[in-house]
Amino acid sequence: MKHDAEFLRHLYRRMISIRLFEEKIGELFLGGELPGFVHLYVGEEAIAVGVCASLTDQDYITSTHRGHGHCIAKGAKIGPMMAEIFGKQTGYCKGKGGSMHIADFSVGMLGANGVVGGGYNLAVGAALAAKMRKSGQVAVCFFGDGASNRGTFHEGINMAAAWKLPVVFVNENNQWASTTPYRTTNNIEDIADRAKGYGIPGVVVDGNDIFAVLETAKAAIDRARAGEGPTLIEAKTYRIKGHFVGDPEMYRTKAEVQKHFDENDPLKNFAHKVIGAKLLKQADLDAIASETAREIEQAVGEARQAPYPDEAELFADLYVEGVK
Amino acid sequence: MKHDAEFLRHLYRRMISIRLFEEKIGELFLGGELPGFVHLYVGEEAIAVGVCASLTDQDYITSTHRGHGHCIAKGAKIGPMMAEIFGKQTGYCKGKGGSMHIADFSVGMLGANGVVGGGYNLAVGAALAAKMRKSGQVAVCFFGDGASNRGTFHEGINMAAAWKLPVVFVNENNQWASTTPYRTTNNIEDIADRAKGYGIPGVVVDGNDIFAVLETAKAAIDRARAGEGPTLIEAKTYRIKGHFVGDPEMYRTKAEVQKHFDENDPLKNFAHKVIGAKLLKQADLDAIASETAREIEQAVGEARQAPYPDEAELFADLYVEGVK
Amino acid sequence: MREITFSEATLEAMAEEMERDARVFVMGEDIARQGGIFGQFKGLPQRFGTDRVLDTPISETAIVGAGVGAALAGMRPVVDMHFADFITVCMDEVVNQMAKIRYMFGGQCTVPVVLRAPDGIIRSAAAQHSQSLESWFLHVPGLKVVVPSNPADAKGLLKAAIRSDDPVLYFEHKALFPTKGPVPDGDHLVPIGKANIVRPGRDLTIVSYSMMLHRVLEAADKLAGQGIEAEVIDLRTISPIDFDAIYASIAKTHRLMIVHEAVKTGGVGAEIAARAAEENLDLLDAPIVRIGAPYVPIPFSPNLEKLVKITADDVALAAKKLCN
Amino acid sequence: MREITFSEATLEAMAEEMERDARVFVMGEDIARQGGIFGQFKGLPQRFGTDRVLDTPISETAIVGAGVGAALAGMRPVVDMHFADFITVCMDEVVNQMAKIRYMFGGQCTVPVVLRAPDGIIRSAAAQHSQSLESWFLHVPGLKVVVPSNPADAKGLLKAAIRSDDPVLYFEHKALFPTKGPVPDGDHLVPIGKANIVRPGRDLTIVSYSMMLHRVLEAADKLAGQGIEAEVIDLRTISPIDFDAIYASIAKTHRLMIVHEAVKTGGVGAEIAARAAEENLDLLDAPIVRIGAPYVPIPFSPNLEKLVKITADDVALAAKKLCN
Ligand SMILES: Cc1ncc(C[n+]2csc(CCOP(=O)(O)OP(=O)(O)O)c2C)c(N)n1
Ligand SMILES: Cc1ncc(C[n+]2csc(CCOP(=O)(O)OP(=O)(O)O)c2C)c(N)n1
Ligand SMILES: [Mg+2]
Ligand SMILES: [Mg+2]
Repeated sequence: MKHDAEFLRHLYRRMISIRLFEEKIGELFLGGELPGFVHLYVGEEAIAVGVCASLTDQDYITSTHRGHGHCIAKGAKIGPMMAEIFGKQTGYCKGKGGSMHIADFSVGMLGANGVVGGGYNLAVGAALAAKMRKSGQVAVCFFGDGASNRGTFHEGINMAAAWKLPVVFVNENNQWASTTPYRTTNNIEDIADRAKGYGIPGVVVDGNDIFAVLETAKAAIDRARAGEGPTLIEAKTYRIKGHFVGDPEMYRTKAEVQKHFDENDPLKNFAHKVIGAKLLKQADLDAIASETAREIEQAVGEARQAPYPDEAELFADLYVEGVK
Repeated sequence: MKHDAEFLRHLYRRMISIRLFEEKIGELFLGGELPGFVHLYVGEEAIAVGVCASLTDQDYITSTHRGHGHCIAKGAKIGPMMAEIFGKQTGYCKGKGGSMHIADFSVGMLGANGVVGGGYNLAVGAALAAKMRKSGQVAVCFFGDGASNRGTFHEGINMAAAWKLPVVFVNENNQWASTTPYRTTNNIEDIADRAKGYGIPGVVVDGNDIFAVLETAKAAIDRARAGEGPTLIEAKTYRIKGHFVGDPEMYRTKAEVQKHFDENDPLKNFAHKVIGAKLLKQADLDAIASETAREIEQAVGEARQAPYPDEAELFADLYVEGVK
Repeated sequence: MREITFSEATLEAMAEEMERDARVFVMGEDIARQGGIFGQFKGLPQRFGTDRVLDTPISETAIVGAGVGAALAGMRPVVDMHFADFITVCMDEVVNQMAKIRYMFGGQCTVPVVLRAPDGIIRSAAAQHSQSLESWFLHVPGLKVVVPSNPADAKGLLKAAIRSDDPVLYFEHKALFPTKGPVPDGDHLVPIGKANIVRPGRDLTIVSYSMMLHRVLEAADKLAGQGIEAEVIDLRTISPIDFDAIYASIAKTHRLMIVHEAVKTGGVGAEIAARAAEENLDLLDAPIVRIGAPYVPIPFSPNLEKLVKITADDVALAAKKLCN
Repeated sequence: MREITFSEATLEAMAEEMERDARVFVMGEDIARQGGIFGQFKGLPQRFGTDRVLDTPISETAIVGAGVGAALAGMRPVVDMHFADFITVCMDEVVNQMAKIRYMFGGQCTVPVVLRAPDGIIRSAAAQHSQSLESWFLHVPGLKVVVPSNPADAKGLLKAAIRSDDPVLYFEHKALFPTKGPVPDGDHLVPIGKANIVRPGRDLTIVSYSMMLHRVLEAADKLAGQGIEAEVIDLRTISPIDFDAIYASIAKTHRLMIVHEAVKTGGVGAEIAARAAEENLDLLDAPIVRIGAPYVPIPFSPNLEKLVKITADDVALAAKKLCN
């Protein structure tokens, strides 16, 4: 393990932020405090954090309906995220987007997306812009196993491969597309194999091991930045929570889920490794966790207090140049 | 060469029919006799004929904007085809479809398609119907190299692979999508490699050699019929004519085209092989060709004489159950 | 009469038609294992097997395209869009294939596909999961479009749609699924293309459909208390629109109002108003009033979402103004 | 004033804006090597390089999606649809992404994309290559839609569209490309949202746009010979529609007719008629007449195609009837 303690603390802070944020969101939703519907990133933290660790604020990511984790990993702030999910004026999108349309352009997070597979080509376009400007920026597209069957997967990756664009496609194979198991809709073991159809590298990585993700993603991002074109990464993981909060989950057993969580919790994996390697102590992790918990509590308090958007805001931000 | 003379004559008849039909269409179009625009199948005859030779009238095919060859190969009649391309009432589609929307459901030819990549899922659906009915029918989808970049390619093949449907995807890689060379929009040498992303066989075949096509297609069709799922075949060929009749072809040299034709003309290839193997004589081929030419002349004569659809036909065949 | 929910009513329709005709099957995302997001497919796989109730990949072009293909091969597919918003993903399959194939091919085939699309606003689902897009399809010759407002019509129209040899889009409002209403026993069919006078009145005609019909009926109650008798027409089908029913009503009331949840500009109301102003302006004593959503995407925040929802008060107020 | 073709006018607009702003680029199928089917991109790659004039794969979702992504990353893309009919293939990218992103994200970004879409009937191109689909986009808040009828407007509106920070759909009629007209020298801009009174008159107002404007002007000439003076309005933009101009005109003429090539039912004319009947019924002395295509897909056969095309005689006849 070649990482310094500061960096490891950073990784843990982002991962535990996602975990605690999501658990809080689940609680708030079940308590009836949140509008809309929410999809939690619990159990997949190592992917977003491991990938985004090699990106700067100038780099871009596109996200999915399950976007809170990507936001936090890319550096979005808990406060305006929470406010957005509450539908408040102080949210990132002034309450107009909510959980499924959360975005923070200031850190290059180009938005969650309510359309499964809607993000591929946005990332391809951002990468095209970077290539044209020779800016050295990279775009990363996160997408699910279910999303890998949208036609946009094919069109986006093919264009990126043909044009050697600086984009990395990160599949989060959590084995489920809503209630549908991965292997019932895909005839291949590894989504990464699809890379062969585009002449680009396809890599499978343990998505529950942040160090593995870090390394794989860094190589792909460096490659993209060097002008060598896209990579398809498949990070294997498992969806620990229901598809959305409130999902009755009739399609799988609690035991199956528990087994996966017990064996593969990316936070436990991380703690085990860094403590084992004597790089951080449990106390370090606990301190970060409690600080994060406080931050989240504060965000909840502020979001609760914040006003809903003024009704006059209804038509704001539709057009730049007015139309009545 | 294990084929009998009768079968070889059948193959030649179909191939020469396509060649002469297309040449006649080109002539008529340039003479200003045909409405719309037309895309010729010259130089690709071995693919459609080689594939369809293992299909029955109960099997289905879906086609492309370049569909005359598929029609003839599947057994459609020259007369109503010619009339359709003239826009006459006696055409297969009563003049409503024309070259780009020609179809003959009586032989399982489910239609040319003006939308590139529009045929994949029609074939998948026909195969699904066959599987549900356990009828033993097979569907074949013909598509171009350009079409291989449509999202429908991915969605259709994935669904067919996941469900093991009796469908064969036949790529006609003629190196050009209109004015765009294959390798500028695809980062792989062989489209057949994309099969790996669906866990199905992908096979490259010389599309100018009807015997190679025959064998490859038969294996794939047998496999589909046996319930073992789809195959992706890539038949390599070259587009001898312009993209459409009238194409100024500024994007390639005449010499390049001539070289391909001289080296790879599938009809010449066929003649060379069957005459070399002493299975047919040049005179046999000539007889078939002149008979075919006469048939085409007759079709032209009849199409010229045939009436345009009656104006009262405008609203016919839109709905089965009337709507005003 | 027994009372069942809208969701149960559609389920009865499906079961009865699948029982009646072995060619009927249904496919979509999460319909078998989950039973549909709104429970609208619950129990069908147990009863008819997962060969006739298929969980698909997330591949809307394949779902609809294969539906069309299966129909061309003699089946009678019902395809589910999950959310009506995703019909955008397969507009080509709906508009350029499903709607046009029979006509283009001169009546060689029928295309008996039913496309089910849950639409409308529900619980802050925001801009990409709340749309009512039915009016686009008015503009597409070759389709029929139904929009039930209650369980009895939901059942009767779905059965009629499945039996229709023409392609039918079936828009079902998400918020209607749990609502209850009387449904006749037995083989209950509602004819496509016939409106329903749900409340007779003399002072003005209010035309509506789907969810908004209920707002209109509430408004009519209020108005009655104020001496205004609204005649309320439930269109049930919006393509074709039953203009005979509308004209008969305005011949009596001389005032016309149209109410729908979709964006007012370019909505179904535009066609109705335009046609009335063209064909029967003499019958009208006052301007034709349309009520529809304001010109914005559906915002997430509940207090903004509320502003785009039409209330009974909105309708009553406008009706009073119109009658003065 | 110098006369140039519509195609040349759009080419000047492209060149001037690409010269002016390095962020402007264009991508589509067959635009670089071929120069566009209608010559509308001829010479651009030579002048600006194939890094800014990109031949794409046949991947409409990638073309538009990457256009949106590039815009989010600070570029100003022009994307070409080849034929407007194929906008169906990427409706999700247009409707759920391009139109909504800025609003959903609370104004964090702009989406300055121009989508060019050649539309309309030309030379028996049949059902999938002849459509006029502009009216769908009236119903989609977040988009602007322009429809030039002559070279000067083609240039001025395209320049304005490229400079607009809002997404603009630019529908250009295929049959207009070779037509000539005067175009001012220099930096000629036409404001989006402003109609043009192309012929003043007192007896009736005829509103039209794109190709049909020319039929209307021919009709106006004929009518003038018969003592009827039509005021002709060229909308130039159909979203937003310049109702001020229409109302000012009908305040004078008291008669309104709308003419477009698109299917009459659910067309732009419906919105105009409905709005006039709602807001200014008093101004009108007669029914509002709409002229649009009959309710069928565009048939191939020239003698049927002719029946769906609107002629100057159709317009003149209807106008005479309206003025009696
Ligand atoms: C185009 C489209 N089709 C269907 C849906 C409905 N939907 C939302 S999430 C989801 C499952 C997504 O699965 P996956 O891509 O594996 O992501 P995960 O939820 O596992 O993170 C579906 C079907 C949608 N939002 N968009
Ligand atoms: C969805 C769609 N996009 C674009 C077109 C325009 N178009 C017609 S044919 C063609 C090229 C097709 O190339 P390929 O698939 O290789 O077939 P080929 O013409 O070589 O047989 C294009 C771009 C279309 N018809 N449909
Ligand atoms: Mg998943
Ligand atoms: Mg090709």
